[in-house]
Amino acid sequence: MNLEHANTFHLILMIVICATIVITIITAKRGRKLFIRRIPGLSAIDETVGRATEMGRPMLFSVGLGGIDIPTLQAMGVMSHVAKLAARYGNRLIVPVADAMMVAVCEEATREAWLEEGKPEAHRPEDIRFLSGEQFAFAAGMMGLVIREKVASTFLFGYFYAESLLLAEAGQESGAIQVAGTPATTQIPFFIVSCDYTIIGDEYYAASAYLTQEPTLLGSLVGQDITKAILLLMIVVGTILAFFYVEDKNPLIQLLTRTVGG
Amino acid sequence: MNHPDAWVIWIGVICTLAVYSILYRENPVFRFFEHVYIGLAAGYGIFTTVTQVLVPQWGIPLFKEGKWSWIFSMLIGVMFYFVYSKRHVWIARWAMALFIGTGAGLGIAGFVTEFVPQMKASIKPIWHAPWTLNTFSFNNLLMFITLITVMSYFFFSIEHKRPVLKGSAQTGRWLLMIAFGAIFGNTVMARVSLFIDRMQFLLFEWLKFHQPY
Amino acid sequence: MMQEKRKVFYIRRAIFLIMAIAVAIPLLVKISMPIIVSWPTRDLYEAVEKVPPDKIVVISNNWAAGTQGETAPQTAALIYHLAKRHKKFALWGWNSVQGPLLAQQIAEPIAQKFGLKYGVDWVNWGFKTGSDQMVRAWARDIPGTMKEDINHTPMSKLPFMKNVRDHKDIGLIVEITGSATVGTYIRFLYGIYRTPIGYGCTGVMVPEAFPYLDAGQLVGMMRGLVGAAEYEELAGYKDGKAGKRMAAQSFAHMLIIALIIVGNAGYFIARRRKNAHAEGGQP
Amino acid sequence: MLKHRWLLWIIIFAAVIGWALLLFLLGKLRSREKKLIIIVTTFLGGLFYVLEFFFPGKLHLFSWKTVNNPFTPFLEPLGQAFMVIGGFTLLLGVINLTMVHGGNIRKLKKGWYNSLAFFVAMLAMAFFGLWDAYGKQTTPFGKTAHEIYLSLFNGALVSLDATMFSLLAFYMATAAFRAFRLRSGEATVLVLAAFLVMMGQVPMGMWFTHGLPTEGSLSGFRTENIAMWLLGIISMSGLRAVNFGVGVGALAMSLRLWLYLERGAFFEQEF
Repeated sequence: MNLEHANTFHLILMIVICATIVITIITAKRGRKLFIRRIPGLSAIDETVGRATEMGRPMLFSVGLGGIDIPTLQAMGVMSHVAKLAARYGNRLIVPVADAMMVAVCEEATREAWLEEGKPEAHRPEDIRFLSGEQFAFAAGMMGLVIREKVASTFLFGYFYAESLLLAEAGQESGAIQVAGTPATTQIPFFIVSCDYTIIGDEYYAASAYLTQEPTLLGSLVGQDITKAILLLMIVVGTILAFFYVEDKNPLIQLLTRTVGG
Repeated sequence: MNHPDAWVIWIGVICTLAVYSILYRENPVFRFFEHVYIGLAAGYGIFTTVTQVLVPQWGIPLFKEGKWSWIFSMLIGVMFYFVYSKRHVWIARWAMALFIGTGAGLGIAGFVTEFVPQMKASIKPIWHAPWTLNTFSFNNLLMFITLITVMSYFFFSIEHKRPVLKGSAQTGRWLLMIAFGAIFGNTVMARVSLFIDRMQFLLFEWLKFHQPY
Repeated sequence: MMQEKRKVFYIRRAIFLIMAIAVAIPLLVKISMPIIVSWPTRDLYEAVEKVPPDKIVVISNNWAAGTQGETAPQTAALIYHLAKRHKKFALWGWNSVQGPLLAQQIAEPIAQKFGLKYGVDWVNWGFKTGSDQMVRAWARDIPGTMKEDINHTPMSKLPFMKNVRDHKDIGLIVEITGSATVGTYIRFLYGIYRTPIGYGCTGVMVPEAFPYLDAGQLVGMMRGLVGAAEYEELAGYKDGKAGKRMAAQSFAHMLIIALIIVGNAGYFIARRRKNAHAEGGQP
Repeated sequence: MLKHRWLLWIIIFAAVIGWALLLFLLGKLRSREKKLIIIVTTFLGGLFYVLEFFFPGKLHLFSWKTVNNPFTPFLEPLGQAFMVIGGFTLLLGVINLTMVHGGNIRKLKKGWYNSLAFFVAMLAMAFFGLWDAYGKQTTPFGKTAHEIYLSLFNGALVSLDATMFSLLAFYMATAAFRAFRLRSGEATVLVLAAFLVMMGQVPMGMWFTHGLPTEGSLSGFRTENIAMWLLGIISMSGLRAVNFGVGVGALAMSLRLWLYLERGAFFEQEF
C-alpha cells in the first residue's frame, strides 16, 4: 500500500513483464499474424456511429474526468477513431471536457482526425466544450448538452466516478444509443444498467487495438495476455504453497512475504 | 452552518428545486441554473487555483523567497496555449509530451505499488495444516475460483472455444455479474442517504415541519 | 410506438414521484423501525465493553466533511457509548485536518451530558501529519509523538496522559474513515502488537473491509449508516441521527425492490401475451 | 536567495526572453527533428519516475558505502511544479467557456441570457472569493464581499452539488425498474445479488430473516450476512480480478507511450 521503492523481486517481475510486452509488440510489427477474439461492445462502436449518421444528429464523446493520464489517453485513442469516422461521414462530434489541459489535447486530436480524412475545414473546434472541472457541475452541463443537442449516440470512455449514472441516464432519456467503458470498476454496474453496450474491465485497454487492428497494438494485447497469465500462475502457485501454511510460522510463507513485500 | 441566514436557505431551496425540475423534463429553469452552476464552479475553480496553487506554490517561492527557477513552470504552462495557433501547435505538443511521459512513468511505478500488494492479498490458504475440517476455508476457495475464472474471461488472444477455457470464462462472467449486482445494491444506501439529506433540508430547514423523532 | 414512448415517459415520472413520497413520509410521520443488529456491529460493541478500565480507547477520525453523512453518526454513537460507560477515550486523526475538529464538535455535548471532564476523562490529540512512519512512532511513544493536544496544551499538563505511554495502554483503536487508511493500523498496531482494531467506514467501503474482519484483524465494524443506527440501538442512544433515518432509508430500499418485482411481472406478462398472440396468429 | 530584488526581475526577464528565443529557434527545425524532441521529452519525463521508483531507497554497496536514492529529493518539488504548470493552464478552460458563451451573447442566440448568467456567476464567485482572500476585509465592502462569497458558496454551490449528487437516488430507482429484467441467466444473478444486498442493508430488509439464529450455520442465511458475504467474497475478488487486467492494460499503455510504440492520436502528424 505504501510502497515507496521497489525491491529486487519487484524489479525482476517488472523486467519480465515489460520485456514480454515489448517483445510481443516487436514480433507483431515484423508481421506475425495475431488473433483477437470478438469483443461485442467494441464492435458496436462503428455501428453506433453509422446510426447517428443515418439520423443526421450529432454524436457526443466524453473522455471522463481525468487529466492527462493513462486512462484518459486511452479514451483519447478511442475518441480519435470515432472522430475519424465522424469526419468521414460528415457528422458532428461534441466532446465535453472536464480538465483544462485536456481541452488542448482534445482539440489537437480532433483536428488531426479531420485533417487525416482530408476535410480540415469541416473541423469545428467549438464542439470541444470545456464544461467544468467540478464533478457535478460537469455532470449538469453534460446532461443539458445531451438533451438539448438531441445527440443520437453517446460514447462514455475514460475515468468516471459517481456521476456515471447521471450521464448515462441523460442519454437514456434522450433516446441515444450509448457505448460506455471505464477502468473505474465500481462504476461498471451503472453503465450496464443504462447503456446499450458496456465495455468491461480491460476490454477498455483492448479498445484501440481492436478498433484499429494496428499490429503494434495487437502485439501489445497479446503481451498483456501473457502478463496476465504470469500473474495468474503466480497466484495459483502461491495458493498451492499456502496449503503448507501453519499459522504464521512457516518459513516458506515468510520467504514469500519478504520477497513480495508490500 | 448551524443557524444559516434565511436568505442562504432560500438560495439553497431555489437551487435544489431548480435541479430537481430536470426530473420532470429539461426546462428553462434548469437550463438557467445549469449555467449558473457551471459559472459558479468555474469561478470557484479560478479562486482555488489562485489561492491554493498559484500564490502559495508559485508566487511566494518565486517573488517572496526569490527562487527564480520557478519561472520555468510558468513558461511551460504558457506553452499549452499555442494549441490555438496552427503554425506553432508543436509547442503545445511539446508540453503535452512532458505530461504524457510523466503519466507513463507514474503508470509503470504505479503498477507495482497498486497490484503487488493486491496479489499478495489474493494468495490465501484454502486448506492448511493440520488439514482438518476446521482449517478448510470455503470462502477462500470461492475467492480463489472467482479470481481465476474472472481473469480467464479477459483473455483476448485465445478463442473461448476450448472446453476448459470456455467453462472457466463462462463461470467468470456469471460471478462477475453477481459482483456487479452486489456493487449496485451496495451503492443504493449511500445515494438514498444523500437524498434523505436533501429532503430533510427542504422539510425541516425550509418548510419548518415538526420533526417527529 | 409513440404511445409506448409516452407510457415510458409517464412511468418514469411516476417512479420519481413515488420515490420522493416514500422518503418524505417516514421523515414526517414517526414510524418505529425495529433495528436488527448485524454481527460486525455487535462484535464492535462487545469489544468496547470488554476494554479494561485501566486502558483507553482511541478513536481515529480519518474522515472529513465529504463523508460525514455516514461517519459522523458512527463517531457520535461510539462516543456516546464510551461516555455512558465512563471509559476513557482519546480522539485524533492523521488523514484529514477536519476529522478531529468535527469529532470535537460531536464529543463536547455528549461529554457534558455525562459530566466527563476534558483532559481527565477524554482528550483530543488533534490532527498529526504523516502516516505510516508517524503511526509507528506513535505506537511506541504516544506523548512524545503527540506533544500537544488540539488546544495546544502540552501533554504533561493533561491528567489524562498520566498513565498513557504507548500501545500497551490502548485497549482498542476504532478507525472511522472514508478512505483507505485502516491498513496502517492493521499492519503497525495489530500486526506488531496485536492491539485490537475496530472499524467504522462508509457503505461503499464495506467490501474491502470484509477480508480483514474474516481474518480477525478487525474486531468489529460499523458498516455505513446502518452500522451507526445499529450501534445507536445497542448503546441506547435515542438522539442519534442514524436511527431516525432508517425508516426513510428502509422505505426507499423496499421501493426499489418492489419496482424490480413489478418491472419483472410486467415483463413476463407482456412476454406471455406476445407469445399467445404469436401462437394465435399462426395459420 | 537573491540579495537584490532587481536582480530577480532581471533573471525573470532574461528567462522569458531566452525561452522565447529558444522556442523561436526550435521552430525553425524540420518537423522530423521536432518530433524527435517530443519523443525524447516523453522518454525523459517517464524515465525520472521509473528510476526514482526502481532505485532502492538506500543502496548498500557491499557494506562499504551506502547511497541514498538520488531521485527521491526531487519528487516533491517536481510534483509541485507539475501542479503549478497545471494551474497555469486554467485559462484554457476559461477561454473555451468564454468563446462559447461570449458567442451566444454577441449573436443573441436563443437562450443568450443563460450565457449571461454564466458570466455573472463566474465573475462574482471569482471576484468575491479572491477579495475575501486577498482584499481588505475590515472595510464595509470587505464585509459584504465576505457575506456574498459565503452565500454563493454555502447557499448556491454546495446545494447544487448536493442536489445533483442526490439525483442518483432517483436514477437508480428507474434504472433498476427498467433494466433489472430476468431476461437471461446472467441478468438473473445480477438482479438477485443487487436485491439481496439492498435487503441486507436496511432494518426492514433484515427483519425478514430476524428469526434465524445469530450463531451457527443457519445464521449465514440472514439477509445482512448474505449481503456481506456477497460483497466481501464474490464482489471483492471479482473486482480484484478485473482490476488486475485493467492494471496490466494501463501498464502496457504506459510502456507504449513511454517508448514511442503507441499508434494513437499524438505522435502521428507531421508539423
